[in-house]
Amino acid sequence: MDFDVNLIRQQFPILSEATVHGKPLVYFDNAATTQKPSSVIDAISHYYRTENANVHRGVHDLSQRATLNFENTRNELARYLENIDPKTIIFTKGTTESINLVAHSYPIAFLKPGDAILITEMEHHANIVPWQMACERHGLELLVLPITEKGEWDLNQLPALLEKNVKFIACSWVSNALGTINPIQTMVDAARKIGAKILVDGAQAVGHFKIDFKSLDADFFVFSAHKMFGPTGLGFLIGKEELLDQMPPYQTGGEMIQEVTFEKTTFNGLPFKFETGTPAIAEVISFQKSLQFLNTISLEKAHQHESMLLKRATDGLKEIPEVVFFGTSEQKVSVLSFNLIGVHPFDVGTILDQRGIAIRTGHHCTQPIMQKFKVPGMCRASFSIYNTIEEVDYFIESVKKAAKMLCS
Amino acid sequence: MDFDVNLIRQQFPILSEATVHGKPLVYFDNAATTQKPSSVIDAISHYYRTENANVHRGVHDLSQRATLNFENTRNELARYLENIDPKTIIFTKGTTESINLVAHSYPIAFLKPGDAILITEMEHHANIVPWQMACERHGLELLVLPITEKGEWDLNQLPALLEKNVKFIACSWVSNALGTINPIQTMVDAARKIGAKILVDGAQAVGHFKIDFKSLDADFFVFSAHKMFGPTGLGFLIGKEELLDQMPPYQTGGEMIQEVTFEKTTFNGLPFKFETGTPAIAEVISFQKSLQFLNTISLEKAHQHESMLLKRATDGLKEIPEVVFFGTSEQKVSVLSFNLIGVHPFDVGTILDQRGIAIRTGHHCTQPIMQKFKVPGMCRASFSIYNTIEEVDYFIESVKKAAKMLCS
Amino acid sequence: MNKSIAQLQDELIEVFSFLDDWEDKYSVIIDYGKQLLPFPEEFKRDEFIVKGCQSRVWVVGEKMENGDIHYHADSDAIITKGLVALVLSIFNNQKPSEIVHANLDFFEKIGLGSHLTPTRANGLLEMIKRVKNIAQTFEKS
Amino acid sequence: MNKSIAQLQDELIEVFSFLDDWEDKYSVIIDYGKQLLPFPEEFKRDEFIVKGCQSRVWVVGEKMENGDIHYHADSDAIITKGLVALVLSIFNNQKPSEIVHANLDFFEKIGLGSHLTPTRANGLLEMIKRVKNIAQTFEKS
Ligand SMILES: Cc1ncc(COP(=O)(O)O)c(C=O)c1O
Ligand SMILES: Cc1ncc(COP(=O)(O)O)c(C=O)c1O
Repeated sequence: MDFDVNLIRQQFPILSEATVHGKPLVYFDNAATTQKPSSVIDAISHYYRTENANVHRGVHDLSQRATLNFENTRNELARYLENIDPKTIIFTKGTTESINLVAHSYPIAFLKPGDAILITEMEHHANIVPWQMACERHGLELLVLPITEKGEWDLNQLPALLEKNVKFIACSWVSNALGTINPIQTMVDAARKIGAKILVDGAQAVGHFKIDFKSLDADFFVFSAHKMFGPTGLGFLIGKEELLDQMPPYQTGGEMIQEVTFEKTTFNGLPFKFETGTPAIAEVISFQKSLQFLNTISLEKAHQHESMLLKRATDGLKEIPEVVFFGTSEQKVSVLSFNLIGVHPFDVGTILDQRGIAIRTGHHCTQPIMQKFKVPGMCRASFSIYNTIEEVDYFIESVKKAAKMLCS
Repeated sequence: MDFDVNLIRQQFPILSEATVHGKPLVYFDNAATTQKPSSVIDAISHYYRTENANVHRGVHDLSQRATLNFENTRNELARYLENIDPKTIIFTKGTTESINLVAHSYPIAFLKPGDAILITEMEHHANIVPWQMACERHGLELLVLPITEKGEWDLNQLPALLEKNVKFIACSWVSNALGTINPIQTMVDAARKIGAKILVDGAQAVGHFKIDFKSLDADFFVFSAHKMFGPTGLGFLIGKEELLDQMPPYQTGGEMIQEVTFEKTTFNGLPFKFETGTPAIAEVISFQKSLQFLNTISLEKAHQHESMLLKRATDGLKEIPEVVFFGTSEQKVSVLSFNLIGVHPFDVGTILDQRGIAIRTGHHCTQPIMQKFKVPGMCRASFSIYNTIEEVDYFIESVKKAAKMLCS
Repeated sequence: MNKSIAQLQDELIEVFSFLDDWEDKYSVIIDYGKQLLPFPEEFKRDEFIVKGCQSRVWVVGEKMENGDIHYHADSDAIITKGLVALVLSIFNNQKPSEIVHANLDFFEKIGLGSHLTPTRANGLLEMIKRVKNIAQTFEKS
Repeated sequence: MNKSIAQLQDELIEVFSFLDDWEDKYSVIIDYGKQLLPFPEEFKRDEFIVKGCQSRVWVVGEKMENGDIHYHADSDAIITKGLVALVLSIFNNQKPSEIVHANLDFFEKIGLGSHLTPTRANGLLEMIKRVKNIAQTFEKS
């Protein structure tokens, strides 16, 4: 499998169809959401034009076809994650809901007052607030692993924290604000050693490298379709069967039940126990095309391409004296966070926007990181497989222009 | 506004593009999910091809446009419901999630052990199980208003139930299994009189008639986009502002917060307090087209058309001696539930499917109704605005054929 | 001597080859269902239900003195009952090892292949799996 | 005598009419921001923050002896500060009733209309609303 960025770009209609203030779109906000290949977009239309029907309930052909296609996505995703059991894949509406599900159901089944949950200082709000709420509900303690100035886990502080009755760890594989690729296997092993369970937030990992869930061997793994070239409104929770089996249901209603009487209701088996209501059918079905798209490219070569873009952008911005960087680990995905000294990130974002460049500015749903680095926000350029050297060069030139306009 | 079924059919590509066992599709499973007009399908493609970006967070133009369009749906829906306040509209993934949200957050804020929740015997599982769970969690009592042989609320039994410390009522406006249009205003008034709050499940109402939420004056109203010509993966909770304000958040994470520190997190105002994570952006944006579609047709005339189809189908099936009907109220939407005596509904569904007719067979997520009528399931044909007399006649002929094949 | 599974399959394919519209095929299936021997009441237990069907289907097998397996089946839906009857007409009174290793292709050949998709509410795949599983148990015993 | 709001608007439109690319316009906006009078420290309070902006914006108004309103504003983002400075350059030292009833169309006319959509992270609409609200309070008092 060769990697040709132009061949890839042709599959993403927005890259040629969208204009911003009359200029071609340069989309560097991939950590917020990725663009979609036409195969995914067309699959949604095709579904609604030829087989739209509710799933799991009908004898009629349309419903059978939709159900088959729907379940095929589960099977295909199971293969994509290196052959896990399809019934351990729960469809949710996104990473956030997946974490909420675990934060709701896991403590009920397994934790008791006084137990501690360990998160890290670099988590997305989605991996902080649900645990704060769980701690309040169940009398648990929330522990936080600090990060270093480079934006890495401070592993020196880990042993002391692990001595504190930690029963559950929730941490992200890749930081959305800093781009750091964390030593996730170290954390999984640490959890194993103390007999704690671990949830890995893979939201920022899945768009950049292939996940071998089997060898990762985490207890829970969560991510969103929209960050891996898939549709909005869909996410995933992968869990160990024996844990999911013992956890009580989260949302309840149709589909997830076995038998309902007013006296007593019994529940369905996995995965349906955790899936209720009419699911995101078009979204699930079209997501198959995202996986197929990912299967057609070498993610290793794509990663090289992205790393090259990141290095070029970093080197380019280093020439601007006013630039400060955040997240300077050697292990990073193609996320570049920076500020111009004394300039509000909003101003930089506005200038770049005028030139057609979409970057994100703000706290990136990671206020603790902003507190740590004592800034109101950061500028973040995040690159994906369809971005080019030319775009990066234009970006560098544009930040220089912004510096000239804003730093004098 | 005139009503021309052929003009309407032309807007639904599936009606001409899908075939079932080599025959044209006759789609009579509208209570499960409705089909989508091409304007909705095209809006999804258009979004992904020209403005896909994450909402609420970006300064860049794409994100601003997506956010504007996203919030415009909220505003348009607010107008559609006869000018309610947009911030009282919460986007969810469906009716089921909307009910789960209320069943989670309302009791925490307002109910205490010993209080009773009243539902009815004809509720969908989505409006039963979440309340059973809430009763378990909070020590509440679940009361059930029985239904009559005709499939109507047994209002004679209501006064005695209302004397039992009822603090909350959850009931459906229209029954999905029987088609009954319930005297919803009576129930809202009854709730008011005893000072109870009321949630109305409008899932089966919104596809058939226009909702004037202001004059209905329920405390909560829930429904799904996919049952009103909209996309999958999207639903709504409408609530009274003063109640929503006092209810604690449900799912937590990004967007719904104001400030996050590890010590303390404060929450955003309405509607965002109840919306976390990347929402179903393409779905929300395309749903505007569903509302615009509904605005182009006279729902009154559509209702007449549907009633005509229902009457014709009912009269046709009455000629078959083996047919028994379920749900024989005078107040019905176009839902026809029936069985052939001594025949399993699955058999009828299979025969009709061979002729290209999609009906639903089974318990329709209303097992208590099946228990009441002592059947393992029912056949349900549900008609929508795009169905025709010719289709109904073909359906009658097909049920006759099924009776001949199965009842001898 | 009994006919082999392969022979029985071929005969069934022959029967259906004269029927070309779905109606005739379904009439034959329904007839098969009606001719299925009465299901022993004592076997109508939950543990004999085959999952994955919209209607209830029971399948039970007994080993006879000559080592063959004799199956009983029933369903509360007549088409499902007919489908399981078709399956039994081929597998009944055969040796466990023959059943375990039999190649079933008549459903495709008689034009009912679409019934074999995993989501089909008639659960045909599950029924066949059950029949083979039962044979497997007896093969070992 | 003071110039009227209408006159001030026209002058501003005149200034911008010589600038045709976004860069020049933004440079002028940034200059306006830089020339904004220092914001009294005692007003940097949460209750004077205008909601709906990605950066923080403060707007405060004081009634002067002659009945005109004098506004102070600030922002931690220079472009936002420039935008609010543009607004103040028109509204500052005017009568409350004039402010309340003024028709603001210069943003469209100078090609910055897109800043007026409700979702624009600069919150321009909210700033204008705040300026008018302040005037309204004083109009009544
Ligand atoms: C009356 C009623 N309530 C609730 C639901 C659940 O809706 P959804 O599956 O879209 O969550 C349905 C849909 O089947 C319904 O008919
Ligand atoms: C690391 C991380 N976790 C969780 C999330 C939340 O994902 P979603 O908004 O799709 O629920 C994000 C997305 O911003 C993220 O980057």
